[in-house]
Amino acid sequence: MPRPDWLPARRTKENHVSDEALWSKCPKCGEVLYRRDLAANLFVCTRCGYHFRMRAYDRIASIADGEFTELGADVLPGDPLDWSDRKSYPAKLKTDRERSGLSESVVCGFASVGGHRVGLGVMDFHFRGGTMGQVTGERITLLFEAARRERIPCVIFAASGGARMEEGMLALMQLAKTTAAVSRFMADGNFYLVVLTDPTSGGVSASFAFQADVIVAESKAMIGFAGRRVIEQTIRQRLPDQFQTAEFLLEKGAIDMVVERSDLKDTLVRLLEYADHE
Amino acid sequence: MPRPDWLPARRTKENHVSDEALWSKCPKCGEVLYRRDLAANLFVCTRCGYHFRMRAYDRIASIADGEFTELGADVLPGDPLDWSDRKSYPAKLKTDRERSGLSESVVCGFASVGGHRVGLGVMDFHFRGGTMGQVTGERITLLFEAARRERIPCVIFAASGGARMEEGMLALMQLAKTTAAVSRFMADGNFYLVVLTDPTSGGVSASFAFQADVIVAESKAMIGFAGRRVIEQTIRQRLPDQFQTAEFLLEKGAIDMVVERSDLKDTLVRLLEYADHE
Amino acid sequence: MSNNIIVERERSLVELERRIAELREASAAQPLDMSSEIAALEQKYQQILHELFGTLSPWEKVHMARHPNRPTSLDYISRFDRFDELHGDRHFRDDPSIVGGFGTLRSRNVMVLGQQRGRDTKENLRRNFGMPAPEGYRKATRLARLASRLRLPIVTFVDTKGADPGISSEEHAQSEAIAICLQAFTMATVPIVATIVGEGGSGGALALAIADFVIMLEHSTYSVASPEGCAAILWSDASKAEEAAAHLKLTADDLQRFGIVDQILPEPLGGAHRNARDVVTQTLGAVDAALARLASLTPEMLLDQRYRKYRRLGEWQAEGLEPVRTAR
Amino acid sequence: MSNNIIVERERSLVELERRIAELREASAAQPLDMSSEIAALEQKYQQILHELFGTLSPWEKVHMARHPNRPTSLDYISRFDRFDELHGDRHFRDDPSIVGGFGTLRSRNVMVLGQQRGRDTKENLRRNFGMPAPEGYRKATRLARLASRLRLPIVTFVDTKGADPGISSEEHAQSEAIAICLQAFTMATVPIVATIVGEGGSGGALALAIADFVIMLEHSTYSVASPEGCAAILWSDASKAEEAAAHLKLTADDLQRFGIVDQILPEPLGGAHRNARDVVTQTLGAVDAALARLASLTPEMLLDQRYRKYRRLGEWQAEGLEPVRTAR
Ligand SMILES: [Zn+2]
Ligand SMILES: [Zn+2]
Repeated sequence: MPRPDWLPARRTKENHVSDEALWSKCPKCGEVLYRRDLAANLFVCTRCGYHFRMRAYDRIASIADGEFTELGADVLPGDPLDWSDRKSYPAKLKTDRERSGLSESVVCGFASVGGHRVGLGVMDFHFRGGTMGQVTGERITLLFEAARRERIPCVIFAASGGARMEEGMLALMQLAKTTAAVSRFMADGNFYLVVLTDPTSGGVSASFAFQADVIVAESKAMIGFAGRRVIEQTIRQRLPDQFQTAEFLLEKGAIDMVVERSDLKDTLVRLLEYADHE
Repeated sequence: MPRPDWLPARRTKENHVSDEALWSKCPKCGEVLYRRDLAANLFVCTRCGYHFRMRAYDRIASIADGEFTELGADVLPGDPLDWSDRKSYPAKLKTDRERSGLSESVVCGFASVGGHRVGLGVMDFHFRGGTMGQVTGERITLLFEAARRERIPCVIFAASGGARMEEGMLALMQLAKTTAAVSRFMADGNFYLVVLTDPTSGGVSASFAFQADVIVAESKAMIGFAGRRVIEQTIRQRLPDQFQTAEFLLEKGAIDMVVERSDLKDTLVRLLEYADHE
Repeated sequence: MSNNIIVERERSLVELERRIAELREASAAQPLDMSSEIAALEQKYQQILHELFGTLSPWEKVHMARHPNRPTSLDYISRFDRFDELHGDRHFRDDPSIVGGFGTLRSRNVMVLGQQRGRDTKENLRRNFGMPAPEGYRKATRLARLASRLRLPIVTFVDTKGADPGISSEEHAQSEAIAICLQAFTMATVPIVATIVGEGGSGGALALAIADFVIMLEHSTYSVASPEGCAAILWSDASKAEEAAAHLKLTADDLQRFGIVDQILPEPLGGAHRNARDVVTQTLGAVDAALARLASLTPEMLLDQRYRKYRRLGEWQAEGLEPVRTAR
Repeated sequence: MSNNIIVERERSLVELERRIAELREASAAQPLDMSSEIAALEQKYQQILHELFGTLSPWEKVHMARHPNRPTSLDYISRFDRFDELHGDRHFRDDPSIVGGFGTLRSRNVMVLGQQRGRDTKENLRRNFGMPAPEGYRKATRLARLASRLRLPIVTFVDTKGADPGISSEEHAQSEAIAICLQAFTMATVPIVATIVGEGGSGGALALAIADFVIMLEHSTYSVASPEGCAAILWSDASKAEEAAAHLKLTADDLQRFGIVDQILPEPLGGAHRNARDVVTQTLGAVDAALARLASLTPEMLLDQRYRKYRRLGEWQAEGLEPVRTAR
């Protein structure tokens, strides 16, 4: 994976955090992997093929041809509910900003993917579990609005635990807001492609993620409406491992294809070709 | 049921057939019913509620407020395949003309139903098992085209064994032709209401019958794509009695409502009110 | 036994109600004038009512919204001039936890939809406690599109803990069903008026609540998650639901302040079920008034206004906070 | 063992083919010139081929259309420049008996769809012998609509005995699935080219065959019902299928005469599978040519032309027959 100039700078904060970032242990096979090797392998375990959850800028670097022009970076989360439990919501945001190097759970902007200019939005589970707050919704909306004006396709990488509790109903309303933007974008005949990554659930899953023209999922990603724990509590029994995986959804007809991360960029480029009317 | 002036005349041929038409035996409870009483009770067994298959003009009389203006009566079946097996196709048609008093398996025209002017098409199982030939499709198409010009709703009573073998692919093409007419009619925002009666299957079921805005079925009517016998032969076991009944389809979400014949006209009038923009 | 705290509280009123009724009966049968005793008891009754229900905390409102006697969607729909229920998703099943069909409200033909919980245990089982399956949302999608084609305004009643979280719902793509339902309402070319009549739980509620005008009953709730769910998610402890309820800003007042709810309808002291008839009348009146205001808008105006309405929600620019934007 | 009469007939060729091959081998290995023997055998071979396959009856064509080695939809699709399969009805299941996705044919991006039977027993089980379930038709509907949105022409390959007649297909509303698929193709705002490559069985075939241009392979069949089904319906005797085949007018020539098929593609003597490569090349060329002719039409022109095309089929006015019209 070629590393664009801007990437190390964007990841500065992350790299500050601690030395343990240098090494990662594979949660599946236990192999200890040198972070740089892991990055070079698109964060796929070199031993067992386990797909680590990717950070937004790493994902962008792996998909964009080169430059990435960010959109909505100056739209930043506030504290509309004046929320405080163990910790105030602003304090939680601050921690996540430092830990993730992100200002919100999604990074949006424009990029070229295999020569196709697209609106690209990438969610990151490392910021508040990829939950959707007002700013997540706002950035997604800004992206679809801008892509509609330009008449270019949109590609979204979904990764989310759902709507964010600490922004209450204003978070839930982002399902409506993003749906409105996506629907207008699609009604004009623009192409919308989504990649569901591990994990995609709740409000994101039940809004823009499943509204796409073509739904791709990363291999083994957990995807569903309700969380696994919630379902197990409801039915009072353990679910089979396969349940809610990308492969399960493919069989159930919910998604178009399951792709290994190593094939992902090529697949996206191929799919984008079909909507190319130049 | 009030008997409009024109009805006895239209039924002349039927009444000529034989004396046994004076009496009907209920296939469900065995009761022997005087045909005039049966007609007065909308051809529902006065003892057990069994719904006899209705003849087209009887149905029209039971639904229309009064006058019925026929459309397409002069479009008559030919013998496009030059078909002859035990009997020539024209001979089969002749027999059915005499037996049913109809010139084809559907009667189309205009009527007022509870004060609402509608395009009304009624299929009759007594003519070639309600199969759809070229003329069936042509009359249905003429009806939807005329109703579209007038911007009035269409009500179709379906009853069919499917496409008619003796007209081969020209019969199958009626699925396409009626679909085209129905789709144009609906795309303009006109209201299309269908009543599935016993039995509705095959090509009629798989085209205009299931394209309606609202799908009503008569109680206990058998409705399906494949015939019961075909399925039983395929799976080599007997199907439960309930299978493919209107009530079964309601539970399976395929239709909007199941209605007893005695409530049918009132139901149609109520449903037509909702699409009334006068 | 109910574990609804409002129902618990109502128990303390039962004894008093019985005594008042007995006194009235005795008074009617005997020459004795007991009107002052009755008046005193009634005054006391009103006083207790005020103490118990005068001001409700968010958590109490959650229980009020879930009260087993609280009017459900069908209690409103059955008071329409007419209602003809339509069934099924046309593919798989009719889901009784969403009720929908043609209706006439004060002489206006509409398409009406509502989540429907049961009014007793048996009905609750049939209706899955008002938690819709994908088939329910697909029925709603179908009917919303039909409404657009026939130019019928859409009226919805929202009352659900949330969308069903069961195995078959996942297998039938609950996410997709809700996502497409949201799109169908967003793109409907007819006026939509939604009323939150009970519990408005998460995306499963929102799927029927995208509307040009949103009405909410005083003690209804509308929340990003159930307080129990929120507490489980944030603190892995569902028993902290009361605390979550206080945080979530799920009351009508909160939501009106946020611009999510357009009108709040007051309830009788003690909740809508204490005078269901009047509450339903008042609600239907408010729905009718909203439809009347929206009737003159063209499809284009409606779509444009609806877009701007939802576009506004959550446009937030924090002050003093620097964007995380590293040099390129 | 196959009960396909074409396969049976091919058995008589196998011995001859083996002998020719042996002679060629021997001739190559030895100095002996056996070219005249080989030529004689080959002439005999061609002669037998002609006797066996020179003219085929409708019933023989039915068996040719069902020949296990006959090129299937995927044999055509795999020869596209590119193909990216899309899966699922988004609700319930991916049906492998309909294959669909984006494709590029001679540099033109299209949406391609086809019924797919198996090429061996295992695949046949997985693909249900090419008989689609409702989920298959719903996938086709979804992709046809997507094609319209993205302005991609639609290319279909038709090859099915018919829609699946099983219990779960009935439970999932097979009729509705086909009916809506017919509507989706009827209303698609992009050019559609359909090719009948194998057996075109009834409504289950037609659901993918509403098109602006219909191509048919010489020995394919396209029928209102399978001959077996027709015989069972008319004479309650499926064994009279051969007689039914003769009546049904299911050959390419018949259908071109009726205006149902626009172009017939010749097959090699003995059927498409005897030179699949060339047949596929020729077919894709014909599809491409048809797409090129349609490319200039606007959506309005396409819809109008498609309407008139289907409108014409079966407008019939019998001569000399009086309408049954009694006095009023
Ligand atoms: Zn590993
Ligand atoms: Zn009886």
